[in-house]
Amino acid sequence: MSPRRTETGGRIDRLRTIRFTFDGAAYTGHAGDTLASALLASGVTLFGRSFKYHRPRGLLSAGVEEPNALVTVLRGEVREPNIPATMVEIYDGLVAVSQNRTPSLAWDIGAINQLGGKILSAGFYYKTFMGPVIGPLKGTRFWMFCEHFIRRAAGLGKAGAAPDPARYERMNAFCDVLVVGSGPAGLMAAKAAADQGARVILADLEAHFGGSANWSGETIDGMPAADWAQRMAVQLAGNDNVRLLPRTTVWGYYDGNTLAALERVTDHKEAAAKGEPRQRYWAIRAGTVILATGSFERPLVFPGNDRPGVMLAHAAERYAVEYGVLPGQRIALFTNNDSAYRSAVALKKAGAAIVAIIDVRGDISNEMRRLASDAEAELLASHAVIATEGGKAVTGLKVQRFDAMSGALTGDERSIHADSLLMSGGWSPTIHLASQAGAKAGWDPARQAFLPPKPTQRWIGAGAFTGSFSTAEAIAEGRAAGLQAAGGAASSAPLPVVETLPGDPDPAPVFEIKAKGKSFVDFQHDVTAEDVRLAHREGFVSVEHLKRYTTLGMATDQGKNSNVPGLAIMAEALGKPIPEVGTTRFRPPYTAVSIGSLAAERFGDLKPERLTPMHDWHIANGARMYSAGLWYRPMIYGLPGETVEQAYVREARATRESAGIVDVSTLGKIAVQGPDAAEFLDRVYTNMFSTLAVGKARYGLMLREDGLAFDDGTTWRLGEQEFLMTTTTANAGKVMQHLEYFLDVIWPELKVTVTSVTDEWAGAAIGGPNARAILASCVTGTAVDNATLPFMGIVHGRIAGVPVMICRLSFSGEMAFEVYSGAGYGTRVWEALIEAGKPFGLVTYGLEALGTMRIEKGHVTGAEIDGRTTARDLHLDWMLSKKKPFIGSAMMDREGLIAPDRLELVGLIALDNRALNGGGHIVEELDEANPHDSLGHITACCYSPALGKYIALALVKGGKARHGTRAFVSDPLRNRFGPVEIVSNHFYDPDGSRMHG
Amino acid sequence: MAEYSAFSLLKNALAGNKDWKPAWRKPDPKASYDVIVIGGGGHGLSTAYYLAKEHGITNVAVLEKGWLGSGNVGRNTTAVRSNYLLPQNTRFYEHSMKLWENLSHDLNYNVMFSQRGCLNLAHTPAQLDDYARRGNAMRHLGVDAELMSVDQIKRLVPALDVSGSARFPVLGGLMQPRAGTARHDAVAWGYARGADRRGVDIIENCEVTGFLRDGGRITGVSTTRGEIRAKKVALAVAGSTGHVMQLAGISHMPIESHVLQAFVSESLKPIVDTVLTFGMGHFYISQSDKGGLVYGGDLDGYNSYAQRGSLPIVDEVMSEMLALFPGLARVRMLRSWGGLCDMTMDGSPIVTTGPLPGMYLNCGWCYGGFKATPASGWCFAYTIAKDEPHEFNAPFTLDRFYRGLIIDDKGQGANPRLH
Amino acid sequence: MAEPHLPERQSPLEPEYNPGSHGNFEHGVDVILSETRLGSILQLAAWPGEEKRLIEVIRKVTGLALPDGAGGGVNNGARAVFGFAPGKFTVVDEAEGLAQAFAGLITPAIGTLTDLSHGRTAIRIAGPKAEWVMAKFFAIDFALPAFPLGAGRSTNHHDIFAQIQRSGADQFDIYVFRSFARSFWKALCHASEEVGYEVQ
Amino acid sequence: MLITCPYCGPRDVIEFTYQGDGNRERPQPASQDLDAWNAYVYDRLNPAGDHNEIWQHSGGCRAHLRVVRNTITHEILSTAFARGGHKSADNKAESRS
Repeated sequence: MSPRRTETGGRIDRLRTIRFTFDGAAYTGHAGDTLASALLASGVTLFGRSFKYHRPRGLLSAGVEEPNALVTVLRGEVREPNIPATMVEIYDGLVAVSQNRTPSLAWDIGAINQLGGKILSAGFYYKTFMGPVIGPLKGTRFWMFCEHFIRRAAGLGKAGAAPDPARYERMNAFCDVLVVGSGPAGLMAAKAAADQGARVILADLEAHFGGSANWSGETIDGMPAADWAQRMAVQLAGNDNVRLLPRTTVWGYYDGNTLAALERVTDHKEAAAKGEPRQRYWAIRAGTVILATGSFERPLVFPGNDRPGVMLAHAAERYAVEYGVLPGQRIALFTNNDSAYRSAVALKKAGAAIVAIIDVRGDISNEMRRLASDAEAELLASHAVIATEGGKAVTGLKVQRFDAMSGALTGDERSIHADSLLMSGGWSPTIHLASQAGAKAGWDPARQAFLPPKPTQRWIGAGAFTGSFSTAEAIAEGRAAGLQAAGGAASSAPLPVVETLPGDPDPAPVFEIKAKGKSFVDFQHDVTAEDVRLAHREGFVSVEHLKRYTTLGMATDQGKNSNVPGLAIMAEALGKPIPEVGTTRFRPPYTAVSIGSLAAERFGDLKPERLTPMHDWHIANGARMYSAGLWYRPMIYGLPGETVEQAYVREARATRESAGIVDVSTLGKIAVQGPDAAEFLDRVYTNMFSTLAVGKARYGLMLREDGLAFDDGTTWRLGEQEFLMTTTTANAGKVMQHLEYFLDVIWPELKVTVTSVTDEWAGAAIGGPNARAILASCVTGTAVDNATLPFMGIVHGRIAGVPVMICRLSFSGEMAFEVYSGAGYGTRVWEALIEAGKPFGLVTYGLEALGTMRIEKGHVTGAEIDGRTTARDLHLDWMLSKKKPFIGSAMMDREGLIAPDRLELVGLIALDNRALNGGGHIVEELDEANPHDSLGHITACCYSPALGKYIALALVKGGKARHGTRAFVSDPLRNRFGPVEIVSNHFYDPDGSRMHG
Repeated sequence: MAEYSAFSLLKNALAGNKDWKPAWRKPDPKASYDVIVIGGGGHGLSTAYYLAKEHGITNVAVLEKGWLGSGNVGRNTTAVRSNYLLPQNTRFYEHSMKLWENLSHDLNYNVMFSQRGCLNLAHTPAQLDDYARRGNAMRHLGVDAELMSVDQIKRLVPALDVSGSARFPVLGGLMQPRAGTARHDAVAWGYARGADRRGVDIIENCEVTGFLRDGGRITGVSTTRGEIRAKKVALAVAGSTGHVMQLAGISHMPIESHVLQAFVSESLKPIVDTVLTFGMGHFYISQSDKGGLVYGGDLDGYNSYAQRGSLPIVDEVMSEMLALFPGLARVRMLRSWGGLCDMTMDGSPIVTTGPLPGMYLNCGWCYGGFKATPASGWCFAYTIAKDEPHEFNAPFTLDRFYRGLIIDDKGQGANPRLH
Repeated sequence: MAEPHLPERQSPLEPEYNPGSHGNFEHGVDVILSETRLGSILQLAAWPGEEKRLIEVIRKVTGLALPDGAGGGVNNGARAVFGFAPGKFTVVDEAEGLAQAFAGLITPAIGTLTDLSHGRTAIRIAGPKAEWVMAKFFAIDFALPAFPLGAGRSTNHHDIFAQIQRSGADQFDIYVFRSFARSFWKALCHASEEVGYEVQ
Repeated sequence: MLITCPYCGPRDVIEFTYQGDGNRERPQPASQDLDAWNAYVYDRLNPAGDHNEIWQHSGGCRAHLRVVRNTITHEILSTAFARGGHKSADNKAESRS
């Protein structure tokens, strides 16, 4: 016989049929089914293959802890691997496939690994595959050869390469009380807190609120517990101060009572609505958290406990009561505690035959004996299951008399015919979040379970989470927690009345039945009790060594099923109590969370784009854009058919011959204002700024505290107490933080404000022999002649009717001007300049030409100020004032920073007239086969139209002393070798006659 | 103790695996040793191993406050590489690489060093030039490095988004073919077993609570298992260096302790066959033999001894991951954890004699600790045995900061969280 | 010194500014997005101890009386002011030329004035789902008791720095750096699709 | 982690930038005492326990804060504007570590 749907019962909608496929076969289920319940109802028992031995596996559980029934859900090309079938709500058109099997789930060649048996014991791979010490397979080769096959055999599901079209979102939430878990404890807590007026969030990882109430068969306040739960949820939903989050797993408890949760918004739907995210990642800052996360039932460890058809007792109860599915017709139960008896009664009620209850305990209470007889089950006290029978499904089991104290098996084996074996090894509170929050769990010998630690953050526990396994306790603790969290007084009002079957919460301390055969502790990873004992034998006895050596608890269920049984077996081997083996500290996430949900709104949109005011003009006029940090800047304005080199050479040449214009809006700009602004700049820059006249600009250099070069730029004095500082594009943010730090922390007495005004101004640099004439033809309100606007002078005027500020300074080495206007007028001014430049053949140029002209001039940028160079290395020591201290002045002369073998800035000319490459190295002697003894490297290079040569800037040991000597470029990565001449970095117009005009 | 081999595996399997012996003994501490190594992590164990193997010093104790390998050797993302910019680092890490290449044989323990390469992705021409500078620097020191084109990268990692439409398109990359990954725990266990076989006492659950002194000289340690004397006391407690040095009365060090988080996904069939780094952020990824994607990013960015991370870094790392692999959005992150990094003021380590007489210091590994494990122990053992550094660790002094002899691969200055 | 009439400024949002209804609007438009295109956006900063004098100048020039306390602010439709940092205030006006109105009043003894009229872009989000959409970006509490009417906040969404003023019970004005404005606008529109949005 | 900015209120750590050990004293600008400069630039108190730190609320009001924070539990014991003075009143970090 096989599992089947019951005639009645369950919380599914039997009027709605859902169609889906599993491994290509069509199935139907009902609205409210999970993939697990729907397949089980269709008679499917084989759901997956284990990791190592590829053993056939069925459903162990009905919930989030499922280790065996992992599937891949397909949405078109997009794959979602390793999802427990128990957590997939079915929808029309759902496509799911099984994993880790070739060619099919039923016939998997990987099962050959089972023949490896004892060779493939825990950690076997550390002891072999090392290969020969000599010969072609020495070193790592033999291992890598073996590894090739091991990697292909390992792994569970397959991920896809097709980009996920779904939307993910992050939501920031704040509340007074976050309730995690919506069983009776959570519902009571949320209600009590909400009634006090607190802002409450109630989250539950299941689709429906109610937790155990949905399948316990109990009555609360005279109604079925499930109805009571539903009524509570409806009441809560009606409160403005309550947010209900179903299908939401709170997976992380971080510092400051910040919790991370994942809401599965549309995973259960055929399609998302417009703009609706697939999953929503909630970052919740909670005043108080109420942990009402319930508990997990533990498996028992005995031979054959992994055969499909062996299931946790409560899971079977859930399938029957919640989904109307019986896992078998003839059911046996194997238990060390009372809770399985309730399961037996429930399954009997749902229509199954209960063939036996096998209980390891000898003294069984009269109440349990009565339940067994209600279930019409044969009660085998002081017995244990020693084997299961069948192939890919249970057909029967063997039992033997068992002594719970000694673990001894005696007497004759007896076979019992059954198509389903349910087990209950006691219950473990779900303490993961509390453990993440920072403290160590404590072992409770009565409950045989780890109970939550004392809170290290602001949380309160309630219900089974605290080890209070009865619904009545859960209800009382839930209300008390809710009141406490919301700051309300304890209530003496009557609590809802619970009617339930009897049961003692304390199990017998029996975790394993030692009999012949493989007894699984970690189902997914195929860790057996024997593996745990092997780890003990080899000294891997602490809990972390046990986990790491055997991989126990490292599977996708994260040890939710295996943790305590594994510890118990190790404890027995060591002859120590369980807590002395150690407790696992749980870490986020509680259950695996999609990477998409964590990337959230940044999936597909990692970084914003920073655009200059003239961005659209550049695009419309054929610029090829270059991504520089977050900015986009024109690289070249190429003409049809031009290479990059042809384009920049044309742009640079035209600039030097007539005029060129470039967008410099990205330069960092910082307003430095206040009575102490000049004093502040004197401290920040290596050179003087207090002596700068109003209406003038000066080139400045900053060092870091450690004396190395930091940033450079011009700073303009716009008023007695007002400066406009410019920085390099890349360092704008760093310089701003540097200034703020000194003003706030070191020199709070200085009256200076610094404000980022990078975005306030559009900047255009126009340079070349005709630049002044172009400006003169379009600027009103000021002259731009040498007297009015000398080198480093500033004037104010108008272009195209809008105010502009013009500073005569030069990066290109030509007569040049930077024209600044309000950013909203940037394109207008730019276009006016272009128009004015037409008679002069003005070209627009990009970063490549900008770079070319700066290399020709020997100016430094970030490639040379790379955080490792000093002012001296860059021949900027003339800027180091001796009249005043400045940031870095005390540290800049330490021995390592003035050593003679430091890399220094030089120029290079390629003597073979071939292009050089950035990052090529410089050597004295060329050795193409075995390059060695690098002297330094090229920082920037170009074809210089001004010199007609391939040139470069480089940082080279010896620096100036090598001027005029020959060396070689050695660039094995690009196979570029050849002679160069080392020259001064000032290639072009070294005395600056062109820019001074 | 038995050699590990396919044969011993088979023989033991036939005997029901009943005859395997502990990988290392669990001795009680003796009253005194020639050398005490504080810290039973990768570096402490490898130091003890090489003291015994290379210098014949076997009267050695390794003291571990918790369980062996509980620090960063078991918390890292397992990458092994020697692709540094500055020659001091490259030489040292290349020495390490050479030890890695023979480590499984040397230890008779399969540390699963797999030379699947390490590829740094470049996203701008300037970055490609920067990587070329580094790659060429490696080549001039005899270390393997090559540039890869976008097409080659696409073939190597088909799941990678190399489309020009990406926010930061891939323009190429720097590959070190001999780089790769190793099984981190196996490195600790292998060294422990190797040192133990040569007579070293490995003492777990033995926390150092103070230092014994004779005048200015360190002569031993007090521990939770009593006082232990030694001629030489060597510290290999990266992550807790600040704390342990305070026990020795040194309150200030050029080090901050920071948390670095790491992540692993659920097991997948092979999809990433190398170690890959993102150039426009701080993200690196590889795939373990079990199939989990192992990845990480930036430091949390503040002092911590908590081994627990914060949420913003989690989000940042995942965002960068999907910028490279948009097909992995539905893959799930299974575990996260934090390791404590000794972050120095220049991003390079400290392996030196002193700073107190009788003391030897190995710390400041920043992100580089795992890949350094063999060379770190090898050089530290040399330094302890000879009372002077080997040329490979000679640059890694404590006073280099003060003298301006900084080894700053990233050029970030005295800002530990940026290294 | 009255400025001669100035031409209209270019909006950084232009190519992405699409008036009309978008997203899931068939089920109702739950937020309205707009660029308020203010004429003046100023930053005023007082030296420590001079805050009261600065607040008085602001009242004199704008007629807006700042309430006490960090992040306090007020909005009268055409003009608004709010504190965004210790001693620092953002003052805005629909009209251009507010900086000139302050000229001479912010003396060196009081503090500084920085004109950011071009450098910041003002985006308004209004409607019953405004808080919901804002919560997708910023890790601050937008509930009315936590973020009262008129109040200002400085915060960020990753690389994008933002000052936010609550200008209505379900209305927020967001000030972002101009160079980031288009990216932020696109993200804001994208995030609003779920609830249905209209661009005005 | 949440840090309570004295101006902005409690904010997520994502809005803050760490500026390190807050016990360091910068020598006078003209000081030639290289040891003092070295100590300031390179040496850090790095306690396992309460620590005086400087943080900038870079994603908010941009003020620098003096924060006393426990490096083991990440609990924040106090925050104040850095401008307010040189050290937090009760220099717990030094007394406890």
